[in-house]
Amino acid sequence: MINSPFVRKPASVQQVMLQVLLALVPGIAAYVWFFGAGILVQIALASAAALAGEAAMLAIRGKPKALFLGDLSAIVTAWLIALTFPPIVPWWLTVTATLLAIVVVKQLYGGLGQNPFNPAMAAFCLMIVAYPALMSQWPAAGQLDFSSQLQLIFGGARQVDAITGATPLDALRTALRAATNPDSQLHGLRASQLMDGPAYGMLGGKGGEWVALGFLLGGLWLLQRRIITWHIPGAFCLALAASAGLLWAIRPEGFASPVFHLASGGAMLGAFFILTDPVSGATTLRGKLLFAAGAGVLTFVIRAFGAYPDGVAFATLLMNLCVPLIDMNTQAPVFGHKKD
Amino acid sequence: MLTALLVMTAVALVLGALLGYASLKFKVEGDPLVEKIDAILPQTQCGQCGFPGCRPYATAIASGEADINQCPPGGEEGIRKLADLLGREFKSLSEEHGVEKPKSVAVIDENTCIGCTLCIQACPVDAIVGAAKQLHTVVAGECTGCELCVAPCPVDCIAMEPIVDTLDTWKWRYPVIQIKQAA
Amino acid sequence: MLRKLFKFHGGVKPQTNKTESTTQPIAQVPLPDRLVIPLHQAVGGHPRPLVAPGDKVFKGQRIGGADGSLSSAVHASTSGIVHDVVPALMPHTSGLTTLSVIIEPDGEDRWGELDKVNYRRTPPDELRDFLRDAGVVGLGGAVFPSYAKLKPGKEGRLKTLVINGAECEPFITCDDLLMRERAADMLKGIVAMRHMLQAEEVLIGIEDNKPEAVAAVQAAIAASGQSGIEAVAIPTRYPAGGAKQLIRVLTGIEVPHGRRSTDFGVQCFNVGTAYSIYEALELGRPLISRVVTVAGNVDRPRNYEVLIGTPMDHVVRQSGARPDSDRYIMGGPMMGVRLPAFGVPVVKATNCILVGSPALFPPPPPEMPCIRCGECAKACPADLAPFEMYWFSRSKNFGKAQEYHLFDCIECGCCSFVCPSHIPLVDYFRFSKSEIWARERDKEASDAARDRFEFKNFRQEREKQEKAEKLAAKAAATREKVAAEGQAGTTSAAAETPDVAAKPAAPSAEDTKRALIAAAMEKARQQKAQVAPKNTEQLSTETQADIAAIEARRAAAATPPTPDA
Amino acid sequence: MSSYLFVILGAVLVNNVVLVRILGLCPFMGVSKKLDAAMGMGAATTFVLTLGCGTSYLIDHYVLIPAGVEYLRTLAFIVIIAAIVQVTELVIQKTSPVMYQVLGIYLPLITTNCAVLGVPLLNVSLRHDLVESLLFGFGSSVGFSLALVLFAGIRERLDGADVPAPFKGTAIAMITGGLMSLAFMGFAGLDKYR
Repeated sequence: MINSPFVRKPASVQQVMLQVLLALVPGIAAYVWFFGAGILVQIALASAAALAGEAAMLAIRGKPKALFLGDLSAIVTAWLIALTFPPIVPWWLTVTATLLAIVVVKQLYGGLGQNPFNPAMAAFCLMIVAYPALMSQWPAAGQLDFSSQLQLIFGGARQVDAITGATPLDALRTALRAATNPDSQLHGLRASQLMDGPAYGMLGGKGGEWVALGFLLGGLWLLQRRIITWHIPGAFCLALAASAGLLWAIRPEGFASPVFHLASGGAMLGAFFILTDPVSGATTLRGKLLFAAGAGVLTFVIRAFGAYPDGVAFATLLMNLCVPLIDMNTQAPVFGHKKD
Repeated sequence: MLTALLVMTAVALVLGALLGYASLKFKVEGDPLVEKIDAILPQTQCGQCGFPGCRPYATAIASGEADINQCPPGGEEGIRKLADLLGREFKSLSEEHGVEKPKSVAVIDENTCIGCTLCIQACPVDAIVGAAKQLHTVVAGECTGCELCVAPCPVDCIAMEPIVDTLDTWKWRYPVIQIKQAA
Repeated sequence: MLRKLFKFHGGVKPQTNKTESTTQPIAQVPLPDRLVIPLHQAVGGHPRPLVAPGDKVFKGQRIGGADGSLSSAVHASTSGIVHDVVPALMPHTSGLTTLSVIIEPDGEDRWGELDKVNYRRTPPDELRDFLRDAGVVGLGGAVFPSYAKLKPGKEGRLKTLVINGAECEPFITCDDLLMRERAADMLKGIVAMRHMLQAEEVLIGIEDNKPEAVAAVQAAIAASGQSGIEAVAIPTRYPAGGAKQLIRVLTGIEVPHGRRSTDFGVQCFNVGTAYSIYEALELGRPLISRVVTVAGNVDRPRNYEVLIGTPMDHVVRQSGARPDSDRYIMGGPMMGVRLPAFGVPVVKATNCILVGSPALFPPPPPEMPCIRCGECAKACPADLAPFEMYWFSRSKNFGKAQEYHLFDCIECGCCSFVCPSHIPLVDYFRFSKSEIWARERDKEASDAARDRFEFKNFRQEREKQEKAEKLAAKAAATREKVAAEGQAGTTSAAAETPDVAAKPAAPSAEDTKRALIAAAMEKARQQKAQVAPKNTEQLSTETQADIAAIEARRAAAATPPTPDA
Repeated sequence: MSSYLFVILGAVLVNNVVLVRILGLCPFMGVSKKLDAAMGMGAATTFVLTLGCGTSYLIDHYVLIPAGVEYLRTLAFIVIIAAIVQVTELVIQKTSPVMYQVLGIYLPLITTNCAVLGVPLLNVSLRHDLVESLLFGFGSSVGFSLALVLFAGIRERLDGADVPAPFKGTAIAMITGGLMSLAFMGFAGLDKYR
C-alpha cells in the first residue's frame, strides 16, 4: 500500500547518471582530438565489460536486470575507468579492471549505493599496483594514429617503451628527483627549466590540459544542473593548489606550480566526477569540504613524494576510508538544536 | 644456561609481584553478565525454559548450563539478541520448550469462576485479583501471558486471548520493497 | 514597513492545485441518513460515552465526556436518536475501529441549551474547562486539545501568538475560504485567545499564494480597531504551515523537538481553531462542524461546512467523484492519511477529503537503492539527514536511527517527494518510530513484570517464614499446654488439628473436591442473580451511562452460561 | 629530529602494521564491528605496545645482551607483554566495566596479537635506540588504531548494506580490509623521500 506523500518530483537515478555521462562528453571529445580515437575503443570495452559483469551478478543475486542495468551507474564506472587508464593498455587489462570494479568493489557490497569505495578508483589502484609498467605508458599527444593504438590494445607483443613515455606529471617528478642527484645530467635544473619541453604544453601537459578543460566544462555544467555541489570540487582544487603552492613558494626549483598540478593528471576528472560520487563520498556539507580537502592534500603528497605517478586514485580511496567517520562527526545540528 | 634461568626467573618474579599488586588494587566483584541477559529476557516468568523464572534462566545461561534458545516468548528476536550479547551463533528456538505465539493475556470467564484461588497462587506476577470464594479477575495490564494459571483452574474458566491492536499499539509495517521485474 | 521574515531549511514546492476549489464559497452539506461520531477524536484519552442506544439527543449535546488530563469532549452534531454505541471504522490508515456514537438525525437539527461565557470575566481555569467541554481541538490536523495549549508560559504572559493560516499542503483550501468569508469572527476568536494567553503581539501567517485571504484578514483587523495584530504574507514553500516552521518564519525562533513553544514565548494555533473558539465562547456552540475541502479526482472541487460524523462518501457525492476514483485521502497529498474505506466519518481532524485515482496519484516507480545523493537532506525542513535515518531504519538498527534524530522528523514528506530513487522514506521513519515505541512499551512491561515477580518471590518467602514461625510458636504452646495438663493421652491428635485446618483446599478425596466445586458454582450463580444495584438515584448522566453499560454487559454475560461461547 | 618524524610517519602510514605489514589481523577482524570497541582496543593496544617496546628495549639492552642470552628475546618479550596486558586488563575491568565487556576475549588476546610481539622484535632488527623504539612502538600502535577505527566505521555502515548472503560478515570484511590495504599502498615511497 502506498502512504503519503502521494506526489513526487519527477527525478530518477537514471537521469542523474545520464547527466553525468553527458557532462563527460566535452572531456572525451578533447581526448579524442589530441590523443586519438583509441580511447573510444577503451570506453566501449569497459562499458561492455561493466554491463556484462553487472548483468551476471544481478542474475546470480536474483535482482531485476532491466531496472538496475538501466540506472546507468555501471556505465559511469566504466567510463571513469577508461578515462583514467592509459589509452593504450591492452584490452584484457581494461576488461579485467572493469569486472573487478563492478563485481568485487560494487556488487559484493550489495550493488548500487552500498559500496564504500569508488569502484573505478579501486580498479585503478589495483591495476597500477599489479601492472605498474603497463599502467604508466602514455602516448604523447598526436603521437599514435588510430591503427597503431588498436594494435597496441588488441595486439600481442608490445614494444611500447620506444614510442611512449610517462605522463608529464610522472616525467616531471622523475626529472625533479633527478635534478637533486649530482650524478644526473639534469642536476641543478629548476622546475620551470625542466618543464620547457614541448610535451608540457602551456599549463599541464600538451593535450592533457585541454582534456582537463573539457572535464572542467562538463563539471561546471553539472554544478549548474545541481547534480553536484561546489563543495567537493572547490575544496579539492583549493587544497591541491594550496598545498602545491606552499611548497612551490618555498622551493620553486623543486616543485611544480599549483596550476600545473590542477591542469595535469586526473585532477579535474577527480574533482568533478570521481570525488563527487555520492555513494562513496562524504554527504554532509562540512564533511564534503573535509573529504575533498583531504583528497587534495593527499593527491599532492602522493604526486610529490610518493611512488605512483598520479595521486588522485589513491587519495580518493584513502578518503573513502574516512567517509563514515567524517560523516558521523560532521552532522549539522538539527532544527531547534542550533547554536546561533 | 644458568644465566638464562636466572634472568627469566628475575623477570618473572618482578612481573609476578607487579601483577599480584595490580590484582589486589583493581579487584572487581559481581557478575554483570546475568543482569544483561536478564534485561533481554521478556520477563514473562513462564518457566517454559525449564527454570523457575527469567532470572534463574539468565543465571543458567551465564554459567553455561542452559542454551540461549529455550525462551519461546522472547522469540527469534530474543535469541538473536542473546547471541549478539554472548558472541554465539544464532540457533532457532528449541521445540521441546514450546513455540512462539502471538502475545496474549489470560481472561477469566467470570461466570464459571468459583473463586478457588488456585490461579492466584500460580500467577508469577500477582496479576490476578480476588479472594477465596470470590470472583477472580485478571489485571490485563499486568498479565505477562505466561499461561501458568490455565492448568491449575479446576473449572477451566481461564482462556488465553491474543492481544488486539489498539490505536496506541498499532504499528506501521516495514515498507514493502517494490522492486518488480521491470519487463 | 515590511516585517523581517526568517527562512527555514529545505522545503519543496509541489504543484499547489488550489485554484479550482476556491472559485466557489463554502457550501452546506445536506444531513446524511446517519452520523457516526467517534468518541476518540483528539490525542489523549478515550472519552466515555454519555448516551445509550435509544436516547434522544439535541444538536450540541455532549455525548462523550473528557477522560484524563489531555482529553476533550465530543458532541452530537445534529438532533436525533442514538442508534447505537459501537466500535466503528476510524478514518485512520490502520483500519482499526473505535467506540463511536451512531446518530439517526430527526431532520429538525434542533440545538440544545447553549452556555455562553464572557471570557473577559471568567477565570482562566474555568475558561479552559469550558473549552475542554466544548470539544475545541486544533483543526490544523494535529487535533491537540486547545485548552491545554491556552496556558501562557511560566511568566504568565506570551510574547507572540502565531496564527497559522499558511495552509501549505497542495489541494487544501479550507483555511483560505474560512479567512475569506469569516475573517471578522475568526478575529474575535483570536482576540479571545490573545486575552487568555496575555500575548503581546499576534502574527497571522498566510502563504502569499492567498492574496484574497490576506486582504480579508487585513480588512477585518482594520475594522476591528485592534492593535498589535498583523496578517503577514509569507513565501509559499511547503511545509511553511508546519507549526514549527511557521514560528521560525515569523519570529526566527526554532522550537526543538520535545520542548513547549511557550517556553520560547510563542504559541501557535490554526485559523480554524480560532474560529471554533469564537463559536464556543461567543455563541456557546461546541465544535460540531468544520470546513472541509473536497478536491482531487472530483468534478467540482469545493469547500463544505460538514457536521462531524458525516460519512465521507456522502460529502464527496456533493462534488461528484469521477468513476476511476480508487481511494480517499484525509488531508493533502504530502501528509494525508490513506483511508481504509469510503464511508469513514468526517472527524475534527478532517481538513480535506482528497479523492485519489491511479491517474492523479500514480504509484511511484520501483524503489531503487539509496545513492546518498543528499537531495533529501537538502529538502528536509528539520535539518535532518534522512538518508542516514533510512539506512539504519532499513536494517532495523533503531538505536543508530535515533542517533540521527529520528524523532525530530515531522513526517512532512519532503524527502520522499524529492528522492530520485523513489524510496518511501517517510514510511521507513514511521515504521522505525512505531517499532521504537513498541519496544519501549515492551521494556516497561517487562521491567514491571520483573519487579512484580521479584516481589511475589519475596512475599512468598516472607509468608513461608512467618508461617513457620507461627507453627513453631503454636507447637511450642501446645507442648506447654500438654505439659501443663500433665497427663499423657490424646496429645498427638490435638497437635495436628490446626495444621489440617489451615489447608482446607488440600484435596482429601476426588469426590469431595468435586462436590465442593459444584456447590461453590451453584452458590456463585445464585449470588450473581441476586445482585441488585443500590444508590441509583440522583446520579450524573455520566455515571448512569456507566451503570447502564455494566448492566448490559452483565445481562449479556448471564444468558449463555457456556464458557466457550 | 626529522628522522624521528619519519619513524613515526613510516610506522603510521607507509608501513602500517596491519594494512601493510599485515600483522595483528585477529583484533583487526574481531574488534572492528563497533566503533566504541575499536577505539577502546586501539587505546589499549597503544598503551601495551608503547610500554612493551620501551620495556623490551630496556630488558634487551640491559639484561639480555649483557648476560649474553639474546636467544631468549622472544621468550622474554612475550612474558613482558603478557604481564603488561594483564595489568591493562585489570585496570580496564576496574575503571570501565563496559569497555571490559565490549572488548571481551580480545583484551587478553592482545598478548597473542602478533603486532605487539612483532614490533619490539622489529625494533631490534631495525637497530632502533630507546627513543626510536618508543616512537616506533607508538607510531605502529597509532597506525593500528587508525586502521582499526577506520575499518570499524566502514563496518558499522556495512551492517546496513545488502551484501549477498555468502559474503555477509567476515567475508566482506576481509575484502574491505584488502581494499584498505590497497589504499594504504598509495603511501608507498613517502618514507624514502629525502
